[in-house]
Amino acid sequence: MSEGRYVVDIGGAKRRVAVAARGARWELVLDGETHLVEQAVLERDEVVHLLVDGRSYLVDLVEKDWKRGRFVINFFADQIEVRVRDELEAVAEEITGGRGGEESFELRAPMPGIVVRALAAPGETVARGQGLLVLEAMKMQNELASELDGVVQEILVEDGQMVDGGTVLARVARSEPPAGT
Amino acid sequence: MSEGRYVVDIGGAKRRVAVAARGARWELVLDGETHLVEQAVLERDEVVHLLVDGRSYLVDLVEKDWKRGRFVINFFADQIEVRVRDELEAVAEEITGGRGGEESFELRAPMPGIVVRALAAPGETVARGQGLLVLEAMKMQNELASELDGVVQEILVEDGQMVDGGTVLARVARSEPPAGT
Amino acid sequence: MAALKKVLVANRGEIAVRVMRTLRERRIGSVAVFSEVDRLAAHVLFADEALPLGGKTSAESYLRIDKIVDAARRAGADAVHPGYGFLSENPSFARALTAAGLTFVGPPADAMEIMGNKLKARAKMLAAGVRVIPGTDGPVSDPAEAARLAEEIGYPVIVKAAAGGGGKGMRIVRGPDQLAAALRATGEEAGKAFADSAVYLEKYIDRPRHIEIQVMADARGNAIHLGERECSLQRRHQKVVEECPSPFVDAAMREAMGRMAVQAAKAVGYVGAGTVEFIVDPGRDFYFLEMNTRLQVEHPVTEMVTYTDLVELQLAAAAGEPLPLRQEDVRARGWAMEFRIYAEDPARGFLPAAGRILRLREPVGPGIRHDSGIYQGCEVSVFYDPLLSKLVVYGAERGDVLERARRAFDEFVVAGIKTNIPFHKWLLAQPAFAAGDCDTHYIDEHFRPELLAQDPELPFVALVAAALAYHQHGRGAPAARGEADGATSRWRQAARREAVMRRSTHG
Amino acid sequence: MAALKKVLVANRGEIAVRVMRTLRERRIGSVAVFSEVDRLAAHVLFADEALPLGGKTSAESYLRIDKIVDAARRAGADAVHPGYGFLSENPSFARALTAAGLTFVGPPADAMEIMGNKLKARAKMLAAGVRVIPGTDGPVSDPAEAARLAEEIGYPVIVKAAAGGGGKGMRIVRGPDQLAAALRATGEEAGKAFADSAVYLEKYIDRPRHIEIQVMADARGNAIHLGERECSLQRRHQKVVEECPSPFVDAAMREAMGRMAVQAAKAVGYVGAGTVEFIVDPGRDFYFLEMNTRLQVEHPVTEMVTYTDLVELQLAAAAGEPLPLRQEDVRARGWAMEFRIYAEDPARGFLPAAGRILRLREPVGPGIRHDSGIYQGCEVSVFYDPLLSKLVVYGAERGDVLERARRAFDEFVVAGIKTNIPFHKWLLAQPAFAAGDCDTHYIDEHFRPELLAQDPELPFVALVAAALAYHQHGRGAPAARGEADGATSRWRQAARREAVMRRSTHG
Repeated sequence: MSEGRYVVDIGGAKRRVAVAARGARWELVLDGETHLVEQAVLERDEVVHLLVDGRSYLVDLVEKDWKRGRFVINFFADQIEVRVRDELEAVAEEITGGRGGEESFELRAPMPGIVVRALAAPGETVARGQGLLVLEAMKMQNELASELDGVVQEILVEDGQMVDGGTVLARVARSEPPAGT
Repeated sequence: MSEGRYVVDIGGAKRRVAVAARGARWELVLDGETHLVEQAVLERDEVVHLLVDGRSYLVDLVEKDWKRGRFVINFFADQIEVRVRDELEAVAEEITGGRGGEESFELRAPMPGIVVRALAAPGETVARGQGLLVLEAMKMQNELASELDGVVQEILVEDGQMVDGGTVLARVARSEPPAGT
Repeated sequence: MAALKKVLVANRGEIAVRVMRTLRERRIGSVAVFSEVDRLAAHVLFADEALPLGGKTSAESYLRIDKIVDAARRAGADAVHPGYGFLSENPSFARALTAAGLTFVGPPADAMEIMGNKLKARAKMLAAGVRVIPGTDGPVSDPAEAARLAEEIGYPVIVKAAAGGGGKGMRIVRGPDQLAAALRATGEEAGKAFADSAVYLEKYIDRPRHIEIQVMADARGNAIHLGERECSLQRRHQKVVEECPSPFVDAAMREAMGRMAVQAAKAVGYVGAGTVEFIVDPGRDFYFLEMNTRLQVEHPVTEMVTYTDLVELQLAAAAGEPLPLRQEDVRARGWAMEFRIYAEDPARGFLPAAGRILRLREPVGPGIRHDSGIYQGCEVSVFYDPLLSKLVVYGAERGDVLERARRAFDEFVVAGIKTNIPFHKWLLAQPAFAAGDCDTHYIDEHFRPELLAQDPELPFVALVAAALAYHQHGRGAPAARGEADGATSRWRQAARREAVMRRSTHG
Repeated sequence: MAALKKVLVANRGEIAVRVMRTLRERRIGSVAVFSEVDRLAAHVLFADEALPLGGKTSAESYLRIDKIVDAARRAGADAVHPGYGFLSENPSFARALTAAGLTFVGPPADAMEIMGNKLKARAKMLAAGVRVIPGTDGPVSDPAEAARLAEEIGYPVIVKAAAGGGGKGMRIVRGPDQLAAALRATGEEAGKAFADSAVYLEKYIDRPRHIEIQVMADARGNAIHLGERECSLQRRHQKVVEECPSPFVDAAMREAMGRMAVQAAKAVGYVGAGTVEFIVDPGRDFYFLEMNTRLQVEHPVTEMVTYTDLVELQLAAAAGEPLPLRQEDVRARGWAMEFRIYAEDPARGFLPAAGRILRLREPVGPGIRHDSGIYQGCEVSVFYDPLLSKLVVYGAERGDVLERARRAFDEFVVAGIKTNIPFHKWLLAQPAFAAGDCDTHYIDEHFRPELLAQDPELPFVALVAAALAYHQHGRGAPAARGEADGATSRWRQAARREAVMRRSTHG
């Protein structure tokens, strides 16, 4: 029975997922909710049919980067980018302050959306994982977090502003980790 | 400029084809007639588009046995089996009496058809390549030949008879090759 | 009865998908059920939700009333659409659903029961003044009595063994002089074959046509008909092509048949969509044959010509709504034909075919509706009916439809399994078919496998394709020499890159 | 003129394929031409024959009269169908074909020439009694003269720079007090922008509708109309959805517009299929705008409602045959809508998209006609119009069509390139569109990219799919650890076997 725990970045949000085999099915625990998933492959690496709690979904895996855990998933006429990491790896990233030795962090809009509000102001000290701003996209509000412990240098957008995917929204400069960790 | 000469078994007939590259096109000489072919690949090993003397054909390669040169080709709702051999190899087979050391040859209908007439009678001596009977299939009359030098043992069908693909039509027993070859 | 919110479709294949399309248009949730074999069947992929029934055979899955009622309950469906076949004409199924508080999208169980029994149906129709095929209503043994009855019925008559069926134990009698001998011979034969020598008489219809009338009734006593379908083109009693209107039926006949069909439906308190089948003799006399108490396979030809959605009308009737159409609102326009696409090999006695559909390119464009239960890459199993899809072609005139159908088959690509497409191509080339002049015997009398024409260009095209492929990649290929085994997968990886390159260097 | 035997289609994409379908139905050979980029385009695969034109851009290929005439000669074609766009409204092309002894499937060059020139067309229409938009027939400079003319035309009027275009150099004037200032300002602006300060006046239509009439004429002086098409839904003057009939047009208006359209066609000696475009004000007054001397993109909605094949009628007209329909034979039934599917990203200002279509699942079933120029695996290039296909939806009533269209988009899968499908989904959710109540400004005024709704289930579904895929095959996968690089191709090879196995062990 293979099991795994992952951190998934999707739509600007970070979700925790546990996957465990249950016979020929899979059990997914997502933010405390359990889903029973039956997966069937139409074309391996390309087309997958899922029955999630009995609901039927035909999904195309348009782009796959197995090493980095980066996928682009197509569902009807919509696409979305997903990044999956092992939880241990994600924790390791947290310990090293994320993104290894990078000295600054640029918060980018993961997709087009509307800036709902900033959660931090320039000059403010933020911890890794702390929300920098809220972006509304796909009718959902997503809190976008800093990936560094640091100081907010700039908030580059205004509340209510419409932004394209990829737009830089804010910058955080690294603060030195406390000695001893 | 790669060139090749092949013997092709199709629909019970044996055709000789020469293939030569002509820039990005191919020149095929088939029974003395020259065709200019432009080939474009939609899905390699699967789907090929051909412009043969300007005529447009979309062809599916349903089965491929590259080593033995055996293909099943689909064109709209029809399929046909094709066997391609290097001419040298075919000639070598001729010299050794075809099909290596086999002692007898069963002529099988390569597809469903109607027996038009037998060309040889039991007891008759035939040479390899000599016609044994004529089968009408796909609106074409095809002469089916012996693959052995030998003696006709049986003609198992009658004129006008409808036969399935794979039906044994005649048997030829090997005669010893003349000494010295 | 409240509007439906979620409907379980107790079927598979093209009809399940077709029903779900209407459900989706009407914003009703759709629930599929599937056997083990059908995990990746088209209807499972299409549905909003899907529940496994387990089992492989129909008897273990789609025919299991208990499993389907349970699935409907679990899914929270409020109704079940049975499609055609399987449980669609099973009164016990309808009753089990009702008992479970679920709506059956079909007629009342009692109506199904009567129409499902030939003797009961005949009696009921006779009582309702519906014209049934003349015959004795019970066994006949006395030759004098038989002679009198045969006179009454009118020659030719057919002597049938009461216990017979499937064409066995019957004799056609064309005049009084043959009757006694036929009675004796059929009786003896029946005694031997069925251990029951009882025989009866029925009018024999020479060169019959099979024409049916679509009816639709609501739960408030309203019933209408939606014209006829010509279903005479059959192969061993299996319909293969249907059309609407029938080239054989004129307005007066349509009106008369329609009226009689509505009469039949009303006589059994029918609700929903049903089809009254008639046998028609060459002199245009028609007789009630049976009533199919479900949606027919061939319902799309009626839809195309009458601008209706019969599944939508079924759902409305099941929800207790009044018929949205009066008889005078039903107007036909144009012509439609349905060609059933079966997984079978017409060159080998229509042997059912199974396997994976490796390539599928479906005809589209003007005047084409393809109701399909397959997709490229799907498996066609041996467990169920070999009907893959229905090619429905329509246009202004019958002649347009025939040309369009020919065009549609000329762009239809199926690789990997055998289908009856070559048979349809043969049929479209027959003058009798083009003239609309085929009775129910036509195919069995005229079709022979050797008449199937392969595409005349096939051998040439295949030769060119194979020779080029082998030249480039086969054993003898200059580029591939010595690497034949591993080559295939490398080529596959390189296919995309190379295809792009070719396109920019060729041409 | 003899019946046509082989026709070259001087176009690409969906229209080339659509024309070839009719050619095939009429047993006429089809010849495609293609640019270097289009070696594997859908129309090349579909045609009986295909000839390369060379070149990549339109100017190097599909717009080259010499190359196309040469190709038609080499192929032995007897006629050329131009489709729409490209050379379809180019009188020189028609003349070059005639000079080469080839039939042009279109109107006489002279008719095209007149209709291709706004001033000539206006004069001709005025002379023929066709109602054109009121305005001055030449430049106006004197304010008093302008005031008199504006009174005559009726306010609001629009002051336009004679040399202007594309929305530049124009001012709306709603009353006499604003006129002098507007004349002065527009003249100055025009002088700067176009080095020509001449201005003229035209009636300004507030909240106009764009409605067009399909006409068809033979070479014997007969002309009919086939009703209207509503084309008001435009994005920056680009039509995106068309329908037939128009929800705005009643029988009397249809009759009046149709009569005027036939009048316009007859005035220029028109032959074949043409479209007379009208601008319609909210008070239902309509004015001749222009005549398109070719088949329109949106012709299918007329075909679905009138049961005609406009390409067939074009071919008959080109062959010199008389019109097979009289005006009274044209009867409309039902409702049809066309949704243009473009390769463009509605979330980013409708930026044209290009790339490979990795996955394509097209809507089918009842009431759907998909005229497509794409297939799964094809490349969409940046060189030509981004129109990929046209989803034509039809049914008995407009409401049915809207629900069916929603259903169709709910089963439409396109992966690999961006399309405007999300835009159509937005449009279908707008009450004004559902009510048939949109003028030509509607989209530009109401659409904003942030209103596009992704499928609400997308993030959840994508998360589940990605997490499972990564769990099984990604870097951390128990089964794949240490073999991440080579794994993909092995999985691919094993896919078929495993899919089969899974199916028999699951569910």
